[in-house]
Amino acid sequence: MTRILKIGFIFAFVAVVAIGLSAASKQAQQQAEDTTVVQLEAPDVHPVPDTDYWSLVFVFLLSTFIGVGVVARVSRLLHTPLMSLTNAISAIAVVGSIIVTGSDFPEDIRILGAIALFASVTNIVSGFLITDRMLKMFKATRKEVEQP
Amino acid sequence: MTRILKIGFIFAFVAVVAIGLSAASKQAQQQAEDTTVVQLEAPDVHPVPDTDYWSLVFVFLLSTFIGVGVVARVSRLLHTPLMSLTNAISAIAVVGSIIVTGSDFPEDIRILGAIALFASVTNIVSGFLITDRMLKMFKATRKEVEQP
Amino acid sequence: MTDFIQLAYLVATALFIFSLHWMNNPKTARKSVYAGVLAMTLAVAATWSRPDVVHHLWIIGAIAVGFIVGVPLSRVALTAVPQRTALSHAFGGLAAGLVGVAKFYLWTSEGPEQLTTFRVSAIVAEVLLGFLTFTGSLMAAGKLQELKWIPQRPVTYPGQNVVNIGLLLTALGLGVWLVLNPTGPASGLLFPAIIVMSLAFGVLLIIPIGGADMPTVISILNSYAGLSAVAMGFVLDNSLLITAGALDGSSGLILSIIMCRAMNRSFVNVLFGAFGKVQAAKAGGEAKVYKEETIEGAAQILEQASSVVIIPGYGMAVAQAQHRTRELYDQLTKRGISVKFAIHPVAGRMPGHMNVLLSEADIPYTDQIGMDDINPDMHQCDVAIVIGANDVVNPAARYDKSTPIFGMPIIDADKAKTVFAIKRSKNPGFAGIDNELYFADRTFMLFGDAKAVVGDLVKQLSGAQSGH
Amino acid sequence: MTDFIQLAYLVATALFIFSLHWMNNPKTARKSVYAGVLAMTLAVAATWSRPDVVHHLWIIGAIAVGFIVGVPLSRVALTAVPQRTALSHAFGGLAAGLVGVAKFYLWTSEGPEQLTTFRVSAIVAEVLLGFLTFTGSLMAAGKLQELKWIPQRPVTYPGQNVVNIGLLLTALGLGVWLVLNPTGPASGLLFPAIIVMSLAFGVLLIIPIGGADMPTVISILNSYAGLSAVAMGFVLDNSLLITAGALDGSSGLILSIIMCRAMNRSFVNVLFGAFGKVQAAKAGGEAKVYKEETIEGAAQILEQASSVVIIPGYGMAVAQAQHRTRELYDQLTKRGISVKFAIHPVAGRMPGHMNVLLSEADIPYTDQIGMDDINPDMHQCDVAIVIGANDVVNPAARYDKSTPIFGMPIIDADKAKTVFAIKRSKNPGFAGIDNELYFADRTFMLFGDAKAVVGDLVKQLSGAQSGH
Ligand SMILES: NC(=O)c1ccc[n+]([C@@H]2O[C@H](COP(=O)([O-])OP(=O)(O)OC[C@H]3O[C@@H](n4cnc5c(N)ncnc54)[C@H](OP(=O)(O)O)[C@@H]3O)[C@@H](O)[C@H]2O)c1
Ligand SMILES: NC(=O)c1ccc[n+]([C@@H]2O[C@H](COP(=O)([O-])OP(=O)(O)OC[C@H]3O[C@@H](n4cnc5c(N)ncnc54)[C@H](OP(=O)(O)O)[C@@H]3O)[C@@H](O)[C@H]2O)c1
Repeated sequence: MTRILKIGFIFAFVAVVAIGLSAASKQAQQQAEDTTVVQLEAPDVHPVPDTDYWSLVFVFLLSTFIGVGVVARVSRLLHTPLMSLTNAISAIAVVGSIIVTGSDFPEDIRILGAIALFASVTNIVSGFLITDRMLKMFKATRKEVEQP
Repeated sequence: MTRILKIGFIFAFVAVVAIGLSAASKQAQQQAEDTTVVQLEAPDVHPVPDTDYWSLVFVFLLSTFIGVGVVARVSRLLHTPLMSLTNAISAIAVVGSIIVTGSDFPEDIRILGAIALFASVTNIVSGFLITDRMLKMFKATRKEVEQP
Repeated sequence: MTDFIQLAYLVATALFIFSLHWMNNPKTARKSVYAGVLAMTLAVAATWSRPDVVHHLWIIGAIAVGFIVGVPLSRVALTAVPQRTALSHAFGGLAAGLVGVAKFYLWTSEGPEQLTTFRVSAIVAEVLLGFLTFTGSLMAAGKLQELKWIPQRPVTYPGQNVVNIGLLLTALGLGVWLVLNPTGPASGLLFPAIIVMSLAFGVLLIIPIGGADMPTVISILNSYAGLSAVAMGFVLDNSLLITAGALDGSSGLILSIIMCRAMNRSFVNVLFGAFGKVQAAKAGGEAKVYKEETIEGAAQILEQASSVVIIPGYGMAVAQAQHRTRELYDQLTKRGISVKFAIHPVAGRMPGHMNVLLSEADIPYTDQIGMDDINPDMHQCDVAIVIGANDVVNPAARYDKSTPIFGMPIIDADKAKTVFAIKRSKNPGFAGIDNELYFADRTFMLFGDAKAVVGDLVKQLSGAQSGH
Repeated sequence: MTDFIQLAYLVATALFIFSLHWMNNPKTARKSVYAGVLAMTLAVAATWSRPDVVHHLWIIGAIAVGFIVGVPLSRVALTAVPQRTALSHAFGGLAAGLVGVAKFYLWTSEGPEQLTTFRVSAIVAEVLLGFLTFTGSLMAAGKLQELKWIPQRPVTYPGQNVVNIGLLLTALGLGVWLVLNPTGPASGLLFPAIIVMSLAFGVLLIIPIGGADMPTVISILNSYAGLSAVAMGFVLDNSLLITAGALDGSSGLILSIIMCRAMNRSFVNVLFGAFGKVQAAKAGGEAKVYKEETIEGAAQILEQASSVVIIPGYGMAVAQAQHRTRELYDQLTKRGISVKFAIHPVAGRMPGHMNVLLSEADIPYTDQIGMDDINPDMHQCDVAIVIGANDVVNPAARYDKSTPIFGMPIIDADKAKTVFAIKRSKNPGFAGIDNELYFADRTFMLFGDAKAVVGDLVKQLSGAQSGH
């Protein structure tokens, strides 16, 4: 019975929080009439599209959970190759570099992009190659036992 | 050396794929002039905001990875409570139910919402309560050994 | 949506993930419920606070009714947990389906441009999954509750699979049509047709499946309920719904995979195999010779043992014998005998069934050992007591390719020095095959209801002790 | 962006996750690289195919230069892996920073309404993290490469931490100002100021940290490089960048946590503790008495052993003695002696350092046992051979609260029946403290360079055998 009371209490609490949040959000809405709430119901006529940044934040949260879960299970044997592998993966910045280098932007901006692209590709190439080189060394059994 | 060739080959392949995709995407863009690519650079004047559905798909992919990773590690002892816990969690449909019930929609639509809300709350309440009831039973050691 | 609400959803998402994560250990499991309740509370509060949510009385009313129904539903006997779970999936499917319907008509009335391809696809998925989960789970709950007007035995007829799959494909086809012409003249008819077909498919899907296969089916329906919440998330552009739904979906998927693997069967076999029926035919085999043992004799042997393994099965659940089993455990441990429970992944009728019952009877989970961990030690066990288990200790699974359980991993009860098997009759178990363990040299039967037999054993042991 | 591109990004995301997942077992690890290369190829191809990417020659040129530099960078000696990794982080930080700068000036020139609060915040984060990673990692690489013009020893001065943290806070404050007034009159000045401060902070952060602490610092910088990719994802509205960046970020974080735990130190201590310097002062302790053993004697004792555990450390890496060690392993296993390697999590100078070296020398990873798995068996070990390890076998870690390694888990070499310790001198190891293991009754020193000493042992053993 106490549990029912507890849960009932929680839901009463919900109502209070709801009212508070409601007031807060109504105020926030008034402050920024052209935010996404309105966008959902009415056409957005603001010139700059509002990035749906909350989705991106969700993606970040979820990826971090995955990253921690997956990396924590990487074999202790492979921590050195892991460092160079993630190194190569973080060179995904290549995506941004290609856009900046290849788009029809002013030349000084594209030069920045080209340097970034060079740096990223260097990381990709050297990161994957050296990881592979190290991983090739790990063997479960000896091939042949040479005489010294 | 063969590895360098291999990687070189892969990047040549990239270029080919890139050209193909580029053609395809240009065509797709012509077909739907008002898609997001344009939105990024120019204001969107279409009345219905295009849901950023790719972000949602990303969220789905990542959540599934997390779900599989986390559930696979749930203790075998707790598979029955797990079923009722996920049951309660899937009652997150309560979010949609509240929106449909509480918004200023035609009454027949809100009735659908109210039924959905009732169903969801039932699941939340019974799901969490029964999970807790079961989990309370799991003990590492006996409190007292009663005489039969 | 304002940032406040999104932040609340973000926190709720993280809490749901932690909730499932903490289930990896009985020590932290209680935290799971708190995290889940907190997350749900946040989600409800945040949604309620939306400025466009104005009919508060309706919401309070529906929540109140939900509480009134939900609280008693949480107090069912533990044996009724499977049907409660099924009923709950039905509710979940219904909620998802109804929200989909509401959104469809809402957007229709607001104008054709609201029904984008993406939204209509998501609604069709939501409605299809939601309503088939609804009727399918209701049927499953009915079968498990052994309602009279729902046939327990699988109902099959020639061409059944063709009919079922045809129906599903038709519904899907209509869905695609609706996606392509969301505002076409036929859409007013198409949408209800999809709903009806989905409802019908749910019923037809379950009819050919025997009551005993329901646990696996429930898990699959669990997955569908989760996926319909995901679809709702796509409809409402809401990441929290997608994540929570995906967590539920993967949980159902993994549990059904675990069950199928532990039974050495495939999904297809469960859904379309009409397993129970085929086996029922096999049930009547030639009667071989069992050796019986008296309660007194069994008690004596038990007193001599130094290590006892108890292997519970579905029969212990049916007889509600867990409390008597606890008393047996007490009597034996009091004598300094080491007592462990050997738990097969699919002993009973749902995953973890035995663990919940034994824990209910206050048997510490540290003495409930999983199959893989206890098998290597079975040859050192003096007495194995099989309480209402059958298939999970059937050695035929190891070599007899003709049996339906061939290849299923079993608990090696036959390696123990002595085996006592408690069951009521010479009837086979769920898979409908004879169990040669019962004819083995070192096996002695204790026929009778599990609760009565174990009770007698306890009385004998406690009498013997007081007589000392 | 078109659906094609997004689909490619989605697949790439999944592949990156699988890539890290497969690293959980050396058997599947090779697949990791293939999945990673495929994912990266997809990402590059999809991005290149964007209709707004038109300057193909520029891209091809930059990629070509990247290959020309990248391929040789991947062929460095394994001992140079730490500095290569650091250099690579520098490149990653630079790329992120430059893209942030480019995007800022682009949006500035397109008009003030492009610089939304969210975008400017993301750009500031990207630029701050990117450039501090750039200079910080360059410094770290320089220290590890032992470049002459970068001081190896920590450079400290009073109030250093105040200066560093003050600089960081100022840069952050300017960032907040820029976010609030992205197009204000000062913004043309603010943005370059943030860049310069970030570059300076990277240098100042590393100066007070000793060369030997670099591995932990590199891991933290790894995290920062990942986070700057995440920030770029926010700037470009790209989920793939966010996921890949977050994977990298968590990997760096976890590796640095593992290192800190295995050294029983905290992040703060590593970053602001100037560890190496304090210890250097302690180095000169009073000389106790060591027992030495001859190569002949050691070989004789080894021949009598039935189980040998080899404990490699930084000294084996410095001496490049892994191949000789493999020959020793061959000589012993040929005699039917069981030989295992005991690997401490922070033996050497980076996580997994010993495993890579031993695997390079063709020693199967199944014989490379982690600390936690081998310690329970150490008391059954006849001979433990410590090759250039010191802190990781120092029993003082168990009880001496005054030592910097107190509380750090160690390999229980002192439990073996006999210990041979190979090192060049009586100098202490990284932590700068005496090791009482070397004075123990059952320990015998074999002074000399690891490669030479192990080589002599091998020669002695093979000679003894041919003399049989
Ligand atoms: N756990 C799951 O998730 C799950 C899901 C789907 C299917 N299954 C299937 O269910 C089976 C479970 O195996 P199991 O060994 O636990 O059970 P079982 O093979 O069904 O055997 C149960 C035994 O208990 C006896 N019994 C029934 N009521 C009893 C009572 N009141 N007192 C004493 N004995 C009683 C029965 O014999 P009498 O009639 O002679 O008494 C029967 O032999 C497996 O085949 C498994 O594949 C399990
Ligand atoms: N692995 C990581 O990730 C990491 C990261 C940061 C810090 N650390 C720290 O690094 C240390 C690692 O411990 P460790 O036991 O591997 O190494 P250590 O404590 O640094 O000791 C290395 C020993 O090897 C000897 N040595 C050096 N060169 C040699 C040669 N050419 N031939 C033979 N012996 C040689 C040295 O003695 P002589 O000078 O007398 O020859 C020294 O005593 C720990 O303190 C750890 O906290 C590790």
